[in-house]
Amino acid sequence: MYSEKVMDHFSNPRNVGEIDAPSGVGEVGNPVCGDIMKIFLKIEDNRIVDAKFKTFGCGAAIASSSMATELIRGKTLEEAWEVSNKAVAEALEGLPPVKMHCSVLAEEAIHKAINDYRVQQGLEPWEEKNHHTHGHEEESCGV
Amino acid sequence: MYSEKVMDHFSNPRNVGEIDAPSGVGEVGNPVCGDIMKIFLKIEDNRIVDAKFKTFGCGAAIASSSMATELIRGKTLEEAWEVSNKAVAEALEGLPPVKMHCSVLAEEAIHKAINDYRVQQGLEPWEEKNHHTHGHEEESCGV
Amino acid sequence: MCGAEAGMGIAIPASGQDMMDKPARWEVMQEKRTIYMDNAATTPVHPEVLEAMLPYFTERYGNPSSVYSLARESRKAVEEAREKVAKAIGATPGEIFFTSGGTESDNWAIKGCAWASGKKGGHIITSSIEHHAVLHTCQYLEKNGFSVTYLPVDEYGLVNPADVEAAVTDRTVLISVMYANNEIGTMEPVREIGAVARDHGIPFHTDAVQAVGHVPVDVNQENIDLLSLSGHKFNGPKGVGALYIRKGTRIGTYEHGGGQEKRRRAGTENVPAIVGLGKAVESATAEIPEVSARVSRMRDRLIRGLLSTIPHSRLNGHPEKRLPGNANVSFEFVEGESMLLLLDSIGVSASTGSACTSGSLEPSHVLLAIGLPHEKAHGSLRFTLSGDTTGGDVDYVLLHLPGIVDRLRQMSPLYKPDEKEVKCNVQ
Amino acid sequence: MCGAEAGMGIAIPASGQDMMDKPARWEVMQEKRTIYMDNAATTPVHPEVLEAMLPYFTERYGNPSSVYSLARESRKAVEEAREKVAKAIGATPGEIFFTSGGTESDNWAIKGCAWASGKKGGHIITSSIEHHAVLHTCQYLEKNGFSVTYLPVDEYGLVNPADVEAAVTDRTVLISVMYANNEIGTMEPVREIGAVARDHGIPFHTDAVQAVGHVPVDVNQENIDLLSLSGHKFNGPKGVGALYIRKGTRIGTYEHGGGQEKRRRAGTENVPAIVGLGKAVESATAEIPEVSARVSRMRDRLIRGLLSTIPHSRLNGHPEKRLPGNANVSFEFVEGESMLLLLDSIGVSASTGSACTSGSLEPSHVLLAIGLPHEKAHGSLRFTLSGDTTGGDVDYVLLHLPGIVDRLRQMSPLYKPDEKEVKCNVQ
Ligand SMILES: Cc1ncc(COP(=O)(O)O)c(C=O)c1O
Ligand SMILES: Cc1ncc(COP(=O)(O)O)c(C=O)c1O
Repeated sequence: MYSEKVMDHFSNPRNVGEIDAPSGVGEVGNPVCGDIMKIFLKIEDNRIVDAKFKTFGCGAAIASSSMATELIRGKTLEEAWEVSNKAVAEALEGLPPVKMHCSVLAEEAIHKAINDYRVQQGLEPWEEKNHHTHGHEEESCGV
Repeated sequence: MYSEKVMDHFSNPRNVGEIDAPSGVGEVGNPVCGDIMKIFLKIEDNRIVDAKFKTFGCGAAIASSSMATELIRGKTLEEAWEVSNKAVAEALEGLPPVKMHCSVLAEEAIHKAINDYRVQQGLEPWEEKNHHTHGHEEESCGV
Repeated sequence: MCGAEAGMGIAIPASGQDMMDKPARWEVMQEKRTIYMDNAATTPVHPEVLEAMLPYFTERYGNPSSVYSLARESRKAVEEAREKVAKAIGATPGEIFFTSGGTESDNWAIKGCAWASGKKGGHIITSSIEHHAVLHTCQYLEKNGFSVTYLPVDEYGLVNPADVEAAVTDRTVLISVMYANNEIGTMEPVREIGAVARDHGIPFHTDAVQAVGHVPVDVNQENIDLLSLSGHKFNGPKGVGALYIRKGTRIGTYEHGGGQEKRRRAGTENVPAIVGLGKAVESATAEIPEVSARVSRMRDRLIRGLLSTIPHSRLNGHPEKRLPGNANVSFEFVEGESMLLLLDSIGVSASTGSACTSGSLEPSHVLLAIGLPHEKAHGSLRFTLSGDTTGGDVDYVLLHLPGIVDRLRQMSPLYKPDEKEVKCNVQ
Repeated sequence: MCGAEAGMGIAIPASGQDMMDKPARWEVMQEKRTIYMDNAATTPVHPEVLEAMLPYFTERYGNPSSVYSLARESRKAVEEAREKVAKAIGATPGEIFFTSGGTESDNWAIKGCAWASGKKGGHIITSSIEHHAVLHTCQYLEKNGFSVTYLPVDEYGLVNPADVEAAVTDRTVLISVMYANNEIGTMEPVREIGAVARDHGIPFHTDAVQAVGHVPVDVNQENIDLLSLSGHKFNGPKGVGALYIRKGTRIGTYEHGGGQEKRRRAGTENVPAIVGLGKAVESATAEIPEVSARVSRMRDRLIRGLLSTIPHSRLNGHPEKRLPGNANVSFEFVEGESMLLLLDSIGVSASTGSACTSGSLEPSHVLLAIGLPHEKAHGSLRFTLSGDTTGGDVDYVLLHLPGIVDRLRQMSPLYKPDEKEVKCNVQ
C-alpha cells in the first residue's frame, strides 16, 4: 500500500520532537478525524534553520510530517510557502489516494507555522491558496 | 442419482418388445413430455402369461417399464391390478422424487392394458384409484 | 450428408434387437474409457492454474483489505489477476469486478442496471435463448415492475439486430444478449447489437460465460458495456467470475457490505480463486488461435460423423457461427437422458440440453426457441469438446453412439424401423 | 489492573525518546517472527481441509447437476458437506444452502425475508454494531421503502432483548442480530432475542460468521431461523459460506438462474470449496471444547498483560461474554494504523477496527456504538487468536507492544508524558 519512501519516513521519522521557544508553530487536523499534525519552526534571517514535528495519525501522516520538515529545512519562508502537498507526496514517491489528505495537512501545518511567525513579527499573514484536494479530506472525515 | 437396481433394469431391461396378437395393450404418456410407455399383455385363464413393453423415455421410465412387466408376469389380473406405482418404485429400490411419475406411468399402463383386455372381453373396465402422486406428473410436464 | 448414407464408413455394433434377446451388461461389452465431452457444463482446473492458486490457501492467506505484509501480498495477487482478466477482453483493470461466478455477474449486471436506471417501469431487451441466470433474473424483474422483451431467434438461434432496434423504447434501460449460447453454441452478432445499443445510449450487457477463453472477445471493438464471465468454463476454478463494467456505466451495488472491489462488490476477496481465474484466462486466451482451430476440426468431424451414421438426426445451432467445441445433435424417437446414461456406462460424459435443466422434465427452452418440436428437443445431445479432447475421443463416440441410439430406438414405441427419413439433414 | 502497575513484570524496550534521537531501523532491532493475530479477518486453510478439496479441482471436477458418474461424485461430495454443516449447528441438511460467503448469506437472509414478506413498508430490527454486510444491506432496504430500527448497545456491546421486544411493530418482518461481534468479540444474547422473535412470529436471523467453529451454536436451542456462516473464518476456504434457513421460513430467491440448491440459490456449485467448508466446520466444531478453553486463556493473558503494562489503555467489549480469540484494546493518544505498521515491521499481523474498515478514515462504528470517543476509537487494536496461536506469540506481543505504543506516544502532540491516568481500566 505504501511506497518504500513512505515506509522509510514512517519507520525512521526525521525531525520528531518540539523546538524550545519556536519562532512559529502550526497545528492542524482533528483528533476526531484521527490525525493531528503540529510543526515547530526555528527561523533566522527569514530562513528556516530548524523544523520539528509531532503527529498523531496514520503512517502516511507521520511520513508526510517527516518529509515536509525535511523539505523546508534551510529554505527561506517564501520558498517554504511554495512547498505544496503535491511536492510532499511526490517526495514520498506517492501516497494512496485515500491518504492524499495527509500531505495536505502537512502543507497546511507549514503555512500555519509560517503565518504564526509572521503575525508574531507584526506582518500580514500570507493567504492560503485553495487546494482542490482539500475537499477530499473533508469528505473522508465527515464527523 | 439412480439406485443400482434402477441402473440394472435400465441397462438390461427385461421384457423389451411387442407381443404378436396381444390380449391387451396399454399406452400412456406423451412424447411432448418426454415419455411414452406401451405395455403388451398375453393373458390366459385370467393370468398374465407374458408381458412386454416399449418405452420412449428417461432411465427411470425404462427401468420402471422393465420392473413393472417383471412384477405382473404370472399374476392374475386382480393381483396385477393391485401392483401400485409404489410397489414398482420400491422394487427398484427407490426413485428420485422428480422421477416418481415414471412409476405412476407404469401403473397406469398396466391398468390400461388390463382394461383394454376386459373391454375386448365385453367386461366392465375397472375403475382407476386416484393417485396422489399423479398431480406431480402433470406439474412436471405442463406443456 | 443424407440419412441414406447411414451405416456407411463406420461400424455399428450389433443391432438392438439382438441385444434384447440376450440381455448382457452393456458396460462390459467394450473396453471402458473416460471421455469428457461436457466442457460447457464445467472444466477441470488445469494443473498450472491449481499450482498458481495453492500458496494462497495456506501460506499467503492474508485478507487483502488488511494493512500488514501478508495482506499486501494478497492484494498484489488480486490486482495482478485483475490485469489479466482485463487484458483478455480488452478492458482496463479498473473496469473488472470479481464475483462468485457467471450467475452472480448476470444477476448483478441486470438487476444493477435496472435499479440504477431510476426509471419506474423500465424496459429490458433480451433474447429467448439466454441462460437461466439471465432469464430468471429478467422474470424476477418483471414481477417487480419492469417489462421485458424476449426476442425470438431464427432456426439457428441467431438474434436479429434489427429486432433489437425495433424493440427499443424510450423506457429501455438495458439490452442483454449472450455472446454465445451454452446449449447450441450459436455465436450472436454482438458487435451489431452493441452498436444498436450505443446509438440509443442504452447500456449493453453480454453473457460471455461460454465465449471468454474460447473465442477472441474485445469489449471495445464489440461495443460491450457489461460482460459476464466465469472461471470454471475455461479450466479455472468454480465459484469465481467477473463482471466487466465499462467506465461510466450506471449500475447499482448488488452485494452490500464491506468496501471491497472499490465499494461495488462486498465480501472478502476469494484470493486463491481470483488468482486461478487470472491464470486460467491468461492461458486460455493465449491458446485460442491454436486450440480453437484444432477443436473446431474435431467438432466438425464429430457432427458430420453423427449425422452421416445415424438416420433421423439433425444438427442444432448454426453450422458456422458456433463455438469451437459445441456439437448439439437431435436424434428422433429417443430421449436424451437414456442416451446419456448409456454413454456414461461406456465412460462418455455429455449432456442433454444444459446441465442446469437436466434432471427437470421440461425440454430445453433454447431448442424450443429454434423451433424444435418437444419430442425432438427431448432427444438431443450436447457434446462440448475442449483442447484436452483427442481425435481418439471423437472416434470412440462415433463408434459407439450409433449403436446406443439404435438400441434405444428398438425399445421406442415411436420408432418404426422401416421408417424412411424424409428430410435430408445436411450440415 | 491499574495503569499504576504499568511497567511491572514485563521488560519494556528503550523509551521512544531515546529512539528519536538516534534513528535506527526498527525492523532490525529484534529477531523477526511471523505472528498472525488477525484470525477474525481470515484464517489459513488447514492442511487437511486443503487435502480434502484437492481432488475436486482436477479429477473430480464434474458439475453436480449433470447425470454421469463424474457428476454424481460431485453431487455426493456436496451432500456430504451439507450434512457436516448441518450437524455443526444442529440443523438438518435440507435447511443448509451454500453461498459465496458470509456477505452473500447476510444479503440473502435480509433481502430475501424483506421481499418475501410481501408487506410494503416492512420493518426490520437490527443492532447498531452489525457487520457492514448486514448494515449496508439494511440501509439499502431503507432506500427501498423499508424502515429499520438500529438498536443501541451497552458499553460492552450487548443488545438488550427488552429493546428488541420494545421495537417490534406489526410491520416487523425480520429481526437480525449478530451472534458475536467481529470487532470487539461480544457475544449477544441470541437465545433470548430469538425467543422474542418467536413470540411474535417474526423470523430471526443471526450473523454467526464469527461464532461458528469457535463456540457451540445450536439453531434449535437458540431459536434461530436463519444463520449466516463463512468458511474462511474457521480455516476453511474463502468464497464459500452457507445460509441456514429453518424449514418453513418464507424467503425469496436472491441469486436467480439454474436450479441448484433446490432452486433457491443458482450458480454452478463451488464443489471444492463446499467440500472444504464441510471438512473445516467438522474439524473446528469437534475441537471447540479444547481449543476455546486454551485460546481463551491466552486471550486473557494478552489482555491482562497489555492493560497492566500500557497506561491509558482499555479493553473494548465484554470481559466475559466474548469470543475465545478476541482481544480489542484502545490506547489513548496514538492512532491504530501506525501501531499496525510497526507491529507488521516486527512480524505481527493484527487489525484496527475490522479489516473491512481499515483503509477508511472513519473510526469503527462498533467502537463508537459502545461509547468510545472518536479519538480513542482511532487508537484501538484487535488481536484475534486461534488454535494455532502459541503462548510464545502472546509473550512476543506483550514484550514489544508497550515499546511501540510508547514510541508513537512520544511522537504524539496529544500525549503529555507526565499525564497521570485518571481512570482505572480494570478488566
Ligand atoms: C451462458 C452461461 N451463463 C451463465 C452461466 C452461469 O455460470 P456459473 O455457473 O459460473 O454461475 C453459465 C453456466 O452455467 C452459462 O453457460
Ligand atoms: C460478522 C461478519 N459478518 C459477515 C462477514 C462477511 O463474510 P465474508 O467476508 O465471508 O463475505 C464477516 C467477515 O468479513 C464478519 O466478520
